Amino acid sequence: MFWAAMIGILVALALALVRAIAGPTVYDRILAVNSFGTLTVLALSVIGFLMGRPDFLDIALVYALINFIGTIAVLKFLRYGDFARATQADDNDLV
Amino acid sequence: MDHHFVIRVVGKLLIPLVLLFALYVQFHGDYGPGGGFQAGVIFAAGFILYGLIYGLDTLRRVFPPWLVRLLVAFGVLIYAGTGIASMILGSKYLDYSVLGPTAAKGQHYGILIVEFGVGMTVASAMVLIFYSFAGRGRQTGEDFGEIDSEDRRDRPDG
Amino acid sequence: MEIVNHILFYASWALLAAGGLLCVIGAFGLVRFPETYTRMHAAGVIDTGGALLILAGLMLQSGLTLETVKLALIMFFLLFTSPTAGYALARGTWSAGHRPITHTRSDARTDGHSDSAGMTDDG
Amino acid sequence: MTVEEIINIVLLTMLALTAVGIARLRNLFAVTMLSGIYSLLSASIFVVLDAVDVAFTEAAVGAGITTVLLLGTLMLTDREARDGSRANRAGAMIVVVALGGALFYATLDPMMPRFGDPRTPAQTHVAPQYLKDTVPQGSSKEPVKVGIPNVVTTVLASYRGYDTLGETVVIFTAGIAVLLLLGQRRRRRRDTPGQNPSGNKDADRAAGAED
Repeated sequence: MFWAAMIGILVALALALVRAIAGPTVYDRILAVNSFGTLTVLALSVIGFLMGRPDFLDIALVYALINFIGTIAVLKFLRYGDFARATQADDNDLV
Repeated sequence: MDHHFVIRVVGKLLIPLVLLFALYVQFHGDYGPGGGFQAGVIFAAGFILYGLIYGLDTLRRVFPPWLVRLLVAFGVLIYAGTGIASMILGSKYLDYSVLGPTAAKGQHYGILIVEFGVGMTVASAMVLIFYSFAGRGRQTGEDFGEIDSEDRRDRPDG
Repeated sequence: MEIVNHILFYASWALLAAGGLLCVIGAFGLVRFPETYTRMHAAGVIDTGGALLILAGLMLQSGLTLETVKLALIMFFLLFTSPTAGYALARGTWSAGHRPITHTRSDARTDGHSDSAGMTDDG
Repeated sequence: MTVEEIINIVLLTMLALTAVGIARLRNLFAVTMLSGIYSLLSASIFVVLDAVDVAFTEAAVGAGITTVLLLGTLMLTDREARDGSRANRAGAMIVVVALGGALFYATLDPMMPRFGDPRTPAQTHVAPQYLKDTVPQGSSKEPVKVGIPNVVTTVLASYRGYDTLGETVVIFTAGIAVLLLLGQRRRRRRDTPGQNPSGNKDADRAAGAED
Protein backbone atom coordinates (compact mmCIF):
# COMPACT_ATOMS: atom_id res chain seq x y z
CA MET A 1 0.00 0.00 0.00
CA PHE A 2 3.00 2.34 0.30
CA TRP A 3 3.49 1.58 -3.34
CA ALA A 4 0.89 4.09 -4.49
CA ALA A 5 2.84 6.91 -2.89
CA MET A 6 6.25 5.50 -3.86
CA ILE A 7 5.42 5.20 -7.56
CA GLY A 8 4.02 8.73 -7.58
CA ILE A 9 7.13 10.10 -5.90
CA LEU A 10 9.50 8.26 -8.25
CA VAL A 11 7.67 9.54 -11.35
CA ALA A 12 7.65 13.05 -9.90
CA LEU A 13 11.41 12.80 -9.17
CA ALA A 14 12.07 11.87 -12.79
CA LEU A 15 9.99 14.79 -14.06
CA ALA A 16 11.70 17.25 -11.70
CA LEU A 17 15.05 15.95 -12.97
CA VAL A 18 13.94 16.71 -16.53
CA ARG A 19 13.20 20.30 -15.55
CA ALA A 20 16.51 20.65 -13.71
CA ILE A 21 18.49 19.51 -16.75
CA ALA A 22 16.39 21.39 -19.32
CA GLY A 23 16.46 24.74 -17.51
CA PRO A 24 16.26 27.13 -19.34
CA THR A 25 16.82 29.87 -16.73
CA VAL A 26 18.74 29.45 -13.49
CA TYR A 27 15.55 30.06 -11.54
CA ASP A 28 13.89 27.06 -13.19
CA ARG A 29 16.78 24.94 -12.03
CA ILE A 30 16.62 26.25 -8.49
CA LEU A 31 12.89 25.55 -8.47
CA ALA A 32 13.45 22.02 -9.76
CA VAL A 33 16.14 21.31 -7.15
CA ASN A 34 13.92 22.66 -4.41
CA SER A 35 11.04 20.40 -5.48
CA PHE A 36 13.50 17.54 -5.80
CA GLY A 37 14.50 18.11 -2.19
CA THR A 38 10.91 18.02 -0.96
CA LEU A 39 10.25 14.87 -2.98
CA THR A 40 13.38 13.25 -1.55
CA VAL A 41 12.16 13.96 1.98
CA LEU A 42 8.89 12.23 1.08
CA ALA A 43 10.69 9.36 -0.65
CA LEU A 44 12.93 8.76 2.38
CA SER A 45 9.92 8.71 4.72
CA VAL A 46 8.01 6.26 2.52
CA ILE A 47 11.08 4.01 2.01
CA GLY A 48 11.46 3.86 5.79
CA PHE A 49 7.96 2.46 6.09
CA LEU A 50 8.31 0.22 3.05
CA MET A 51 11.28 -1.49 4.65
CA GLY A 52 10.06 -1.36 8.20
CA ARG A 53 13.00 0.66 9.48
CA PRO A 54 11.76 4.00 10.81
CA ASP A 55 15.37 5.09 11.61
CA PHE A 56 15.22 6.56 8.15
CA LEU A 57 12.94 9.34 9.35
CA ASP A 58 15.95 11.04 10.95
CA ILE A 59 17.48 11.44 7.51
CA ALA A 60 14.26 12.88 6.10
CA LEU A 61 14.22 15.28 9.04
CA VAL A 62 17.76 16.45 8.25
CA TYR A 63 16.78 17.15 4.66
CA ALA A 64 13.62 18.98 5.65
CA LEU A 65 15.73 21.25 7.86
CA ILE A 66 18.76 21.78 5.68
CA ASN A 67 17.41 21.87 2.14
CA PHE A 68 16.30 25.43 2.85
CA ILE A 69 19.90 26.58 3.38
CA GLY A 70 20.93 25.58 -0.13
CA THR A 71 18.09 27.53 -1.73
CA ILE A 72 18.78 30.66 0.32
CA ALA A 73 22.51 30.45 -0.44
CA VAL A 74 21.87 30.11 -4.17
CA LEU A 75 19.47 33.05 -4.30
CA LYS A 76 21.80 35.19 -2.24
CA PHE A 77 24.69 34.29 -4.51
CA LEU A 78 22.68 35.19 -7.61
CA ARG A 79 21.55 38.49 -6.15
CA TYR A 80 24.71 39.85 -4.59
CA GLY A 81 27.55 37.76 -5.95
CA ASP A 82 28.79 36.98 -2.47
CA PHE A 83 27.60 35.79 0.90
CA ALA A 84 28.84 38.64 3.05
CA ARG A 85 25.97 41.10 2.86
CA ALA A 86 23.19 41.02 5.40
CA THR A 87 19.71 40.74 4.00
CA GLN A 88 17.96 44.05 4.35
CA ALA A 89 14.84 44.21 6.45
CA ASP A 90 13.05 47.06 4.78
CA ASP A 91 11.19 49.21 7.29
CA ASN A 92 8.20 49.53 5.02
CA ASP A 93 7.77 45.79 5.14
CA LEU A 94 7.66 45.64 8.91
CA VAL A 95 4.36 47.42 9.28
CA MET B 1 15.16 40.13 -2.62
CA ASP B 2 15.44 43.41 -0.75
CA HIS B 3 12.46 42.87 1.51
CA HIS B 4 13.73 39.98 3.54
CA PHE B 5 11.37 40.22 6.43
CA VAL B 6 9.87 36.78 5.78
CA ILE B 7 13.25 35.07 5.48
CA ARG B 8 14.56 36.71 8.64
CA VAL B 9 11.56 35.61 10.68
CA VAL B 10 11.62 32.04 9.38
CA GLY B 11 15.38 31.94 9.93
CA LYS B 12 14.90 33.02 13.53
CA LEU B 13 12.49 30.12 13.98
CA LEU B 14 14.58 27.57 12.12
CA ILE B 15 18.15 28.20 13.32
CA PRO B 16 17.61 27.16 16.97
CA LEU B 17 15.88 24.01 15.79
CA VAL B 18 18.78 23.17 13.47
CA LEU B 19 21.26 23.60 16.34
CA LEU B 20 19.06 21.55 18.68
CA PHE B 21 18.79 18.79 16.11
CA ALA B 22 22.57 18.84 15.71
CA LEU B 23 22.93 18.23 19.45
CA TYR B 24 20.43 15.37 19.20
CA VAL B 25 22.44 13.80 16.38
CA GLN B 26 25.68 14.33 18.31
CA PHE B 27 24.60 12.64 21.53
CA HIS B 28 22.14 10.14 20.10
CA GLY B 29 24.63 8.77 17.59
CA ASP B 30 25.30 5.73 19.76
CA TYR B 31 21.65 4.65 19.57
CA GLY B 32 20.45 5.81 16.16
CA PRO B 33 22.11 6.92 12.94
CA GLY B 34 24.42 9.86 13.35
CA GLY B 35 27.53 10.81 15.22
CA GLY B 36 30.16 13.49 15.45
CA PHE B 37 30.73 14.13 11.78
CA GLN B 38 27.08 14.49 10.84
CA ALA B 39 26.34 16.59 13.91
CA GLY B 40 29.27 18.88 13.17
CA VAL B 41 28.07 19.47 9.64
CA ILE B 42 24.50 20.20 10.77
CA PHE B 43 25.80 22.55 13.45
CA ALA B 44 27.90 24.40 10.89
CA ALA B 45 24.87 24.54 8.56
CA GLY B 46 22.92 26.32 11.28
CA PHE B 47 25.66 28.93 11.66
CA ILE B 48 26.01 29.33 7.91
CA LEU B 49 22.26 29.93 7.59
CA TYR B 50 22.60 32.59 10.25
CA GLY B 51 25.45 34.19 8.34
CA LEU B 52 23.51 34.08 5.07
CA ILE B 53 20.47 35.79 6.54
CA TYR B 54 21.97 38.27 9.00
CA GLY B 55 25.23 38.97 7.23
CA LEU B 56 28.79 37.82 7.65
CA ASP B 57 29.69 40.61 10.08
CA THR B 58 26.92 39.59 12.47
CA LEU B 59 28.05 35.99 12.32
CA ARG B 60 31.61 37.08 13.04
CA ARG B 61 30.38 38.76 16.22
CA VAL B 62 28.42 35.65 17.27
CA PHE B 63 31.15 33.13 16.46
CA PRO B 64 34.39 35.11 16.32
CA PRO B 65 37.08 33.81 13.94
CA TRP B 66 39.70 33.42 16.70
CA LEU B 67 37.31 31.09 18.53
CA VAL B 68 36.65 29.12 15.33
CA ARG B 69 40.36 28.66 14.73
CA LEU B 70 40.84 27.61 18.35
CA LEU B 71 38.02 25.06 18.23
CA VAL B 72 39.28 23.45 15.01
CA ALA B 73 42.46 22.49 16.83
CA PHE B 74 40.75 21.83 20.14
CA GLY B 75 38.55 19.07 18.69
CA VAL B 76 41.60 17.16 17.46
CA LEU B 77 43.18 17.75 20.87
CA ILE B 78 40.17 16.19 22.61
CA TYR B 79 40.37 13.13 20.37
CA ALA B 80 44.09 12.64 20.72
CA GLY B 81 43.93 13.53 24.43
CA THR B 82 41.45 10.69 25.02
CA GLY B 83 44.07 8.35 23.63
CA ILE B 84 46.72 9.79 25.94
CA ALA B 85 44.33 9.50 28.90
CA SER B 86 43.77 5.82 28.21
CA MET B 87 47.55 5.37 28.06
CA ILE B 88 48.00 7.14 31.42
CA LEU B 89 45.33 4.89 32.92
CA GLY B 90 47.38 1.90 31.92
CA SER B 91 46.14 0.66 28.59
CA LYS B 92 46.93 1.14 24.92
CA TYR B 93 46.43 4.32 22.91
CA LEU B 94 42.70 4.88 22.17
CA ASP B 95 41.65 1.80 24.16
CA TYR B 96 38.70 3.28 26.02
CA SER B 97 37.95 0.26 28.22
CA VAL B 98 39.88 1.70 31.16
CA LEU B 99 37.97 5.00 31.19
CA GLY B 100 34.97 3.65 33.09
CA PRO B 101 34.18 1.26 35.94
CA THR B 102 33.50 -1.58 33.48
CA ALA B 103 34.93 -2.15 30.03
CA ALA B 104 31.56 -1.57 28.34
CA LYS B 105 30.99 1.69 30.29
CA GLY B 106 34.51 2.82 29.48
CA GLN B 107 33.97 2.18 25.79
CA HIS B 108 30.72 4.14 25.94
CA TYR B 109 32.34 7.16 27.61
CA GLY B 110 35.34 7.04 25.31
CA ILE B 111 33.18 6.95 22.19
CA LEU B 112 31.05 9.87 23.41
CA ILE B 113 34.13 12.01 24.16
CA VAL B 114 35.81 11.16 20.89
CA GLU B 115 32.67 11.88 18.86
CA PHE B 116 32.40 15.22 20.64
CA GLY B 117 35.93 16.06 19.50
CA VAL B 118 35.11 15.05 15.92
CA GLY B 119 31.94 17.16 15.96
CA MET B 120 33.81 20.19 17.28
CA THR B 121 36.53 19.98 14.64
CA VAL B 122 34.10 19.38 11.77
CA ALA B 123 31.71 22.17 12.75
CA SER B 124 34.41 24.78 13.23
CA ALA B 125 36.35 23.69 10.12
CA MET B 126 33.20 24.12 8.01
CA VAL B 127 32.52 27.56 9.48
CA LEU B 128 36.18 28.46 8.95
CA ILE B 129 35.97 27.49 5.28
CA PHE B 130 32.76 29.47 4.96
CA TYR B 131 34.47 32.52 6.48
CA SER B 132 37.33 32.17 4.03
CA PHE B 133 35.08 31.93 0.97
CA ALA B 134 32.32 34.35 1.89
CA GLY B 135 32.93 37.98 1.25
CA ARG B 136 35.59 37.35 -1.34
CA GLY B 137 33.16 37.19 -4.24
CA ARG B 138 32.56 39.72 -6.91
CA GLN B 139 29.99 42.31 -6.09
CA THR B 140 28.11 41.89 -9.32
CA GLY B 141 25.91 39.24 -10.79
CA GLU B 142 25.91 40.58 -14.31
CA ASP B 143 26.47 37.18 -15.89
CA PHE B 144 22.82 36.55 -15.21
CA GLY B 145 21.67 40.09 -15.69
CA GLU B 146 19.85 40.50 -12.45
CA ILE B 147 21.54 43.65 -11.23
CA ASP B 148 19.31 46.51 -12.29
CA SER B 149 20.05 50.18 -11.93
CA GLU B 150 18.02 50.43 -8.75
CA ASP B 151 20.16 47.86 -7.03
CA ARG B 152 23.36 49.47 -8.25
CA ARG B 153 22.32 52.69 -6.55
CA ASP B 154 21.82 51.24 -3.09
CA ARG B 155 24.94 49.16 -3.08
CA PRO B 156 27.38 50.66 -0.56
CA ASP B 157 30.49 50.38 -2.65
CA GLY B 158 29.07 50.35 -6.17
CA MET C 1 -11.77 -1.97 17.28
CA GLU C 2 -11.54 -4.08 14.17
CA ILE C 3 -13.66 -1.56 12.27
CA VAL C 4 -11.57 1.38 13.45
CA ASN C 5 -8.43 -0.35 12.21
CA HIS C 6 -10.05 -0.98 8.86
CA ILE C 7 -11.13 2.63 8.53
CA LEU C 8 -7.63 3.84 9.47
CA PHE C 9 -6.08 1.47 6.95
CA TYR C 10 -8.24 2.62 4.05
CA ALA C 11 -7.99 6.27 5.07
CA SER C 12 -4.20 6.15 5.09
CA TRP C 13 -4.24 4.26 1.79
CA ALA C 14 -6.41 6.96 0.25
CA LEU C 15 -4.21 9.73 1.65
CA LEU C 16 -1.02 8.11 0.36
CA ALA C 17 -2.50 7.51 -3.10
CA ALA C 18 -3.86 11.05 -3.30
CA GLY C 19 -0.50 12.43 -2.19
CA GLY C 20 1.33 10.40 -4.80
CA LEU C 21 -1.10 11.59 -7.45
CA LEU C 22 -0.63 15.24 -6.44
CA CYS C 23 3.15 14.79 -6.61
CA VAL C 24 2.86 13.51 -10.18
CA ILE C 25 0.46 16.32 -11.14
CA GLY C 26 2.75 18.95 -9.65
CA ALA C 27 5.85 17.52 -11.33
CA PHE C 28 3.98 17.29 -14.62
CA GLY C 29 3.15 20.98 -14.32
CA LEU C 30 6.81 21.66 -13.48
CA VAL C 31 7.76 20.21 -16.85
CA ARG C 32 4.87 21.40 -19.02
CA PHE C 33 4.17 24.96 -17.86
CA PRO C 34 5.63 27.71 -20.05
CA GLU C 35 7.61 29.92 -17.64
CA THR C 36 9.12 30.14 -14.16
CA TYR C 37 6.16 31.67 -12.32
CA THR C 38 3.63 29.13 -13.53
CA ARG C 39 6.11 26.36 -12.77
CA MET C 40 6.45 27.72 -9.25
CA HIS C 41 2.71 27.33 -8.91
CA ALA C 42 2.96 23.69 -9.98
CA ALA C 43 5.82 23.08 -7.54
CA GLY C 44 3.60 24.45 -4.80
CA VAL C 45 1.25 21.51 -5.38
CA ILE C 46 4.10 19.13 -4.49
CA ASP C 47 5.29 21.17 -1.52
CA THR C 48 1.88 21.49 0.11
CA GLY C 49 -0.67 19.01 -1.19
CA GLY C 50 1.62 16.12 -2.00
CA ALA C 51 3.81 16.45 1.08
CA LEU C 52 0.99 16.96 3.56
CA LEU C 53 -1.17 14.11 2.26
CA ILE C 54 1.69 11.60 2.15
CA LEU C 55 2.96 12.54 5.61
CA ALA C 56 -0.58 12.40 7.01
CA GLY C 57 -1.06 8.96 5.46
CA LEU C 58 2.18 7.77 7.05
CA MET C 59 1.13 9.21 10.40
CA LEU C 60 -2.10 7.21 10.30
CA GLN C 61 -0.03 4.13 9.55
CA SER C 62 2.37 4.51 12.46
CA GLY C 63 -0.16 5.35 15.14
CA LEU C 64 0.89 6.99 18.40
CA THR C 65 4.65 6.37 18.30
CA LEU C 66 7.89 8.31 18.05
CA GLU C 67 7.62 8.04 14.27
CA THR C 68 4.44 10.09 14.28
CA VAL C 69 6.22 12.81 16.23
CA LYS C 70 9.07 12.81 13.74
CA LEU C 71 6.63 12.90 10.81
CA ALA C 72 4.84 15.83 12.44
CA LEU C 73 8.19 17.60 12.80
CA ILE C 74 8.98 16.99 9.12
CA MET C 75 5.56 18.37 8.21
CA PHE C 76 6.12 21.40 10.42
CA PHE C 77 9.50 22.16 8.85
CA LEU C 78 8.24 21.67 5.31
CA LEU C 79 5.30 23.97 6.01
CA PHE C 80 7.71 26.71 7.04
CA THR C 81 10.62 26.22 4.66
CA SER C 82 8.98 25.54 1.31
CA PRO C 83 6.74 28.64 1.21
CA THR C 84 9.69 30.74 2.35
CA ALA C 85 11.94 29.25 -0.30
CA GLY C 86 9.19 29.81 -2.87
CA TYR C 87 8.80 33.40 -1.77
CA ALA C 88 12.55 34.06 -1.97
CA LEU C 89 12.70 32.37 -5.35
CA ALA C 90 9.81 34.42 -6.75
CA ARG C 91 11.38 37.64 -5.50
CA GLY C 92 14.74 36.65 -6.95
CA THR C 93 13.17 35.86 -10.30
CA TRP C 94 11.32 39.18 -10.32
CA SER C 95 14.44 41.16 -9.36
CA ALA C 96 16.31 39.48 -12.17
CA GLY C 97 13.96 41.12 -14.62
CA HIS C 98 11.79 38.16 -15.55
CA ARG C 99 8.15 39.12 -15.88
CA PRO C 100 5.21 36.73 -15.82
CA ILE C 101 3.27 36.11 -19.00
CA THR C 102 0.09 38.12 -18.89
CA HIS C 103 -1.33 37.26 -22.29
CA THR C 104 -3.26 34.15 -23.22
CA ARG C 105 -1.88 31.21 -25.10
CA SER C 106 -3.45 32.19 -28.42
CA ASP C 107 -1.68 35.56 -28.25
CA ALA C 108 1.45 33.83 -27.24
CA ARG C 109 1.64 31.89 -30.46
CA THR C 110 2.47 35.08 -32.33
CA ASP C 111 5.30 36.33 -30.15
CA GLY C 112 6.78 33.13 -28.76
CA HIS C 113 5.13 31.92 -25.60
CA SER C 114 8.10 31.34 -23.38
CA ASP C 115 10.13 33.60 -21.17
CA SER C 116 13.29 32.19 -22.53
CA ALA C 117 14.04 34.69 -25.27
CA GLY C 118 17.40 36.08 -24.27
CA MET C 119 17.05 34.75 -20.75
CA THR C 120 18.62 31.34 -20.98
CA ASP C 121 21.67 30.71 -18.90
CA ASP C 122 23.37 28.28 -21.20
CA GLY C 123 23.37 30.02 -24.50
CA MET D 1 12.43 -8.63 -8.19
CA THR D 2 12.23 -7.29 -4.70
CA VAL D 3 11.02 -3.86 -3.65
CA GLU D 4 14.54 -2.62 -3.04
CA GLU D 5 15.77 -3.74 -6.44
CA ILE D 6 13.07 -1.89 -8.33
CA ILE D 7 13.57 1.33 -6.37
CA ASN D 8 17.33 0.98 -6.76
CA ILE D 9 17.10 0.55 -10.53
CA VAL D 10 14.92 3.64 -10.90
CA LEU D 11 17.15 5.73 -8.64
CA LEU D 12 20.37 4.54 -10.30
CA THR D 13 18.94 5.38 -13.73
CA MET D 14 18.19 8.89 -12.56
CA LEU D 15 21.67 9.10 -11.02
CA ALA D 16 23.24 8.18 -14.36
CA LEU D 17 21.10 10.76 -16.18
CA THR D 18 22.16 13.42 -13.69
CA ALA D 19 25.81 12.50 -14.18
CA VAL D 20 25.44 12.80 -17.95
CA GLY D 21 23.75 16.17 -17.44
CA ILE D 22 26.63 17.35 -15.23
CA ALA D 23 29.15 16.24 -17.85
CA ARG D 24 27.27 17.86 -20.74
CA LEU D 25 26.33 21.25 -19.28
CA ARG D 26 28.86 24.04 -19.63
CA ASN D 27 27.20 26.46 -17.24
CA LEU D 28 28.87 25.84 -13.88
CA PHE D 29 25.96 27.24 -11.95
CA ALA D 30 23.64 24.66 -13.49
CA VAL D 31 26.25 22.01 -12.67
CA THR D 32 26.17 23.10 -9.02
CA MET D 33 22.40 22.66 -8.95
CA LEU D 34 22.65 19.24 -10.59
CA SER D 35 25.30 18.12 -8.12
CA GLY D 36 22.78 18.93 -5.39
CA ILE D 37 20.36 16.55 -7.08
CA TYR D 38 23.15 13.97 -7.41
CA SER D 39 23.71 14.08 -3.68
CA LEU D 40 19.99 13.78 -2.91
CA LEU D 41 19.75 10.73 -5.16
CA SER D 42 22.82 9.07 -3.68
CA ALA D 43 21.44 9.53 -0.18
CA SER D 44 18.22 7.81 -1.26
CA ILE D 45 20.23 4.93 -2.73
CA PHE D 46 22.26 4.55 0.46
CA VAL D 47 19.00 4.38 2.40
CA VAL D 48 17.65 1.66 0.13
CA LEU D 49 20.94 -0.23 0.61
CA ASP D 50 20.39 0.00 4.40
CA ALA D 51 23.50 2.11 4.93
CA VAL D 52 21.68 4.56 7.18
CA ASP D 53 24.75 6.25 8.64
CA VAL D 54 26.31 6.86 5.24
CA ALA D 55 23.01 8.24 3.99
CA PHE D 56 22.88 10.48 7.02
CA THR D 57 26.31 11.89 6.24
CA GLU D 58 25.39 12.40 2.61
CA ALA D 59 22.17 14.14 3.67
CA ALA D 60 23.91 16.44 6.13
CA VAL D 61 26.83 17.31 3.84
CA GLY D 62 25.11 17.27 0.46
CA ALA D 63 21.96 19.21 1.17
CA GLY D 64 23.41 22.40 2.57
CA ILE D 65 27.16 22.62 2.98
CA THR D 66 28.25 21.32 -0.44
CA THR D 67 26.06 23.80 -2.28
CA VAL D 68 27.37 26.68 -0.19
CA LEU D 69 31.01 25.66 -0.65
CA LEU D 70 30.61 25.04 -4.39
CA LEU D 71 29.02 28.47 -4.78
CA GLY D 72 31.86 29.93 -2.73
CA THR D 73 34.31 28.39 -5.16
CA LEU D 74 32.23 29.58 -8.09
CA MET D 75 32.59 33.16 -6.86
CA LEU D 76 36.32 32.96 -7.36
CA THR D 77 36.28 31.37 -10.82
CA ASP D 78 34.53 31.62 -14.16
CA ARG D 79 30.92 30.66 -14.46
CA GLU D 80 31.38 28.86 -17.77
CA ALA D 81 33.46 25.75 -18.32
CA ARG D 82 35.67 25.79 -21.37
CA ASP D 83 35.66 22.88 -23.76
CA GLY D 84 38.91 21.02 -24.21
CA SER D 85 40.30 20.40 -27.65
CA ARG D 86 38.72 17.71 -29.82
CA ALA D 87 41.77 15.42 -29.45
CA ASN D 88 41.68 15.79 -25.68
CA ARG D 89 38.03 14.88 -25.53
CA ALA D 90 38.54 11.85 -27.78
CA GLY D 91 41.43 10.65 -25.59
CA ALA D 92 39.36 11.08 -22.42
CA MET D 93 36.48 9.18 -24.03
CA ILE D 94 38.76 6.25 -24.91
CA VAL D 95 40.20 6.09 -21.37
CA VAL D 96 36.75 6.23 -19.77
CA VAL D 97 35.26 3.57 -22.06
CA ALA D 98 38.27 1.27 -21.55
CA LEU D 99 38.13 1.65 -17.76
CA GLY D 100 34.39 1.10 -17.66
CA GLY D 101 34.71 -1.96 -19.89
CA ALA D 102 37.47 -3.38 -17.71
CA LEU D 103 35.40 -2.92 -14.55
CA PHE D 104 32.38 -4.49 -16.20
CA TYR D 105 34.53 -7.40 -17.40
CA ALA D 106 35.78 -7.90 -13.85
CA THR D 107 32.23 -8.44 -12.59
CA LEU D 108 31.82 -11.34 -15.07
CA ASP D 109 34.44 -13.38 -13.16
CA PRO D 110 32.65 -16.45 -11.74
CA MET D 111 34.66 -16.14 -8.53
CA MET D 112 33.13 -12.71 -7.93
CA PRO D 113 30.61 -13.04 -5.06
CA ARG D 114 27.04 -12.04 -5.76
CA PHE D 115 25.71 -8.74 -4.46
CA GLY D 116 25.02 -9.10 -0.74
CA ASP D 117 26.45 -12.64 -0.52
CA PRO D 118 26.84 -13.55 3.20
CA ARG D 119 29.90 -15.74 2.53
CA THR D 120 32.23 -12.98 1.33
CA PRO D 121 35.34 -12.18 3.40
CA ALA D 122 33.85 -8.80 4.25
CA GLN D 123 30.98 -10.55 6.01
CA THR D 124 32.91 -13.43 7.59
CA HIS D 125 36.25 -11.94 8.70
CA VAL D 126 35.84 -9.49 11.60
CA ALA D 127 32.23 -8.35 11.22
CA PRO D 128 30.71 -11.24 13.24
CA GLN D 129 33.09 -10.51 16.13
CA TYR D 130 32.12 -6.81 16.12
CA LEU D 131 28.45 -7.71 16.09
CA LYS D 132 28.92 -10.18 18.93
CA ASP D 133 30.79 -7.63 21.03
CA THR D 134 28.28 -4.87 20.46
CA VAL D 135 24.77 -6.28 20.14
CA PRO D 136 23.31 -8.10 23.16
CA GLN D 137 23.08 -11.76 22.15
CA GLY D 138 19.43 -12.72 22.40
CA SER D 139 18.34 -14.34 25.67
CA SER D 140 21.82 -15.35 26.83
CA LYS D 141 22.49 -11.81 28.17
CA GLU D 142 26.20 -12.33 28.22
CA PRO D 143 28.10 -9.11 28.90
CA VAL D 144 29.01 -7.25 25.73
CA LYS D 145 32.33 -5.54 25.36
CA VAL D 146 31.02 -2.24 24.05
CA GLY D 147 28.00 -0.73 25.74
CA ILE D 148 26.39 1.01 22.78
CA PRO D 149 23.90 -0.44 20.30
CA ASN D 150 24.86 1.31 17.05
CA VAL D 151 27.52 -0.95 15.54
CA VAL D 152 28.58 1.64 12.98
CA THR D 153 29.47 4.13 15.69
CA THR D 154 31.32 1.42 17.60
CA VAL D 155 33.38 0.43 14.59
CA LEU D 156 34.14 4.03 13.64
CA ALA D 157 35.05 5.37 17.05
CA SER D 158 36.44 2.34 18.85
CA TYR D 159 37.58 -0.51 16.59
CA ARG D 160 38.72 1.91 13.91
CA GLY D 161 39.65 4.70 16.27
CA TYR D 162 42.98 5.38 14.56
CA ASP D 163 41.25 5.81 11.18
CA THR D 164 38.77 8.26 12.60
CA LEU D 165 41.54 10.19 14.32
CA GLY D 166 43.23 10.39 10.93
CA GLU D 167 40.02 11.62 9.31
CA THR D 168 39.61 14.30 11.93
CA VAL D 169 43.16 15.43 11.31
CA VAL D 170 42.40 15.52 7.57
CA ILE D 171 39.47 17.87 8.16
CA PHE D 172 41.67 19.97 10.45
CA THR D 173 44.31 20.11 7.70
CA ALA D 174 41.70 21.06 5.10
CA GLY D 175 40.56 23.95 7.27
CA ILE D 176 44.14 25.12 7.79
CA ALA D 177 44.88 24.81 4.06
CA VAL D 178 41.87 26.90 3.07
CA LEU D 179 42.87 29.44 5.69
CA LEU D 180 46.39 29.64 4.27
CA LEU D 181 45.22 29.90 0.66
CA LEU D 182 42.34 32.32 1.00
CA GLY D 183 43.19 34.13 4.22
CA GLN D 184 40.73 35.53 6.68
CA ARG D 185 40.60 39.16 5.66
CA ARG D 186 37.85 40.41 3.43
CA ARG D 187 39.57 41.93 0.48
CA ARG D 188 37.09 44.11 -1.30
CA ARG D 189 38.42 46.51 -3.85
CA ARG D 190 36.46 49.70 -3.55
CA ASP D 191 38.11 51.49 -6.46
CA THR D 192 36.78 49.37 -9.35
CA PRO D 193 32.99 49.14 -9.32
CA GLY D 194 32.56 47.16 -12.53
CA GLN D 195 34.85 44.19 -12.28
CA ASN D 196 35.75 41.97 -15.12
CA PRO D 197 33.34 39.01 -15.10
CA SER D 198 35.97 36.70 -16.51
CA GLY D 199 37.99 37.19 -13.36
CA ASN D 200 40.97 38.44 -15.33
CA LYS D 201 42.33 40.74 -12.66
CA ASP D 202 45.33 41.94 -14.66
CA ALA D 203 43.24 43.23 -17.54
CA ASP D 204 40.92 44.84 -15.05
CA ARG D 205 43.76 46.59 -13.29
CA ALA D 206 45.31 47.72 -16.57
CA ALA D 207 42.01 49.20 -17.67
CA GLY D 208 41.74 50.99 -14.33
CA ALA D 209 45.25 52.42 -14.65
CA GLU D 210 44.52 53.90 -18.04
CA ASP D 211 41.57 55.88 -16.79
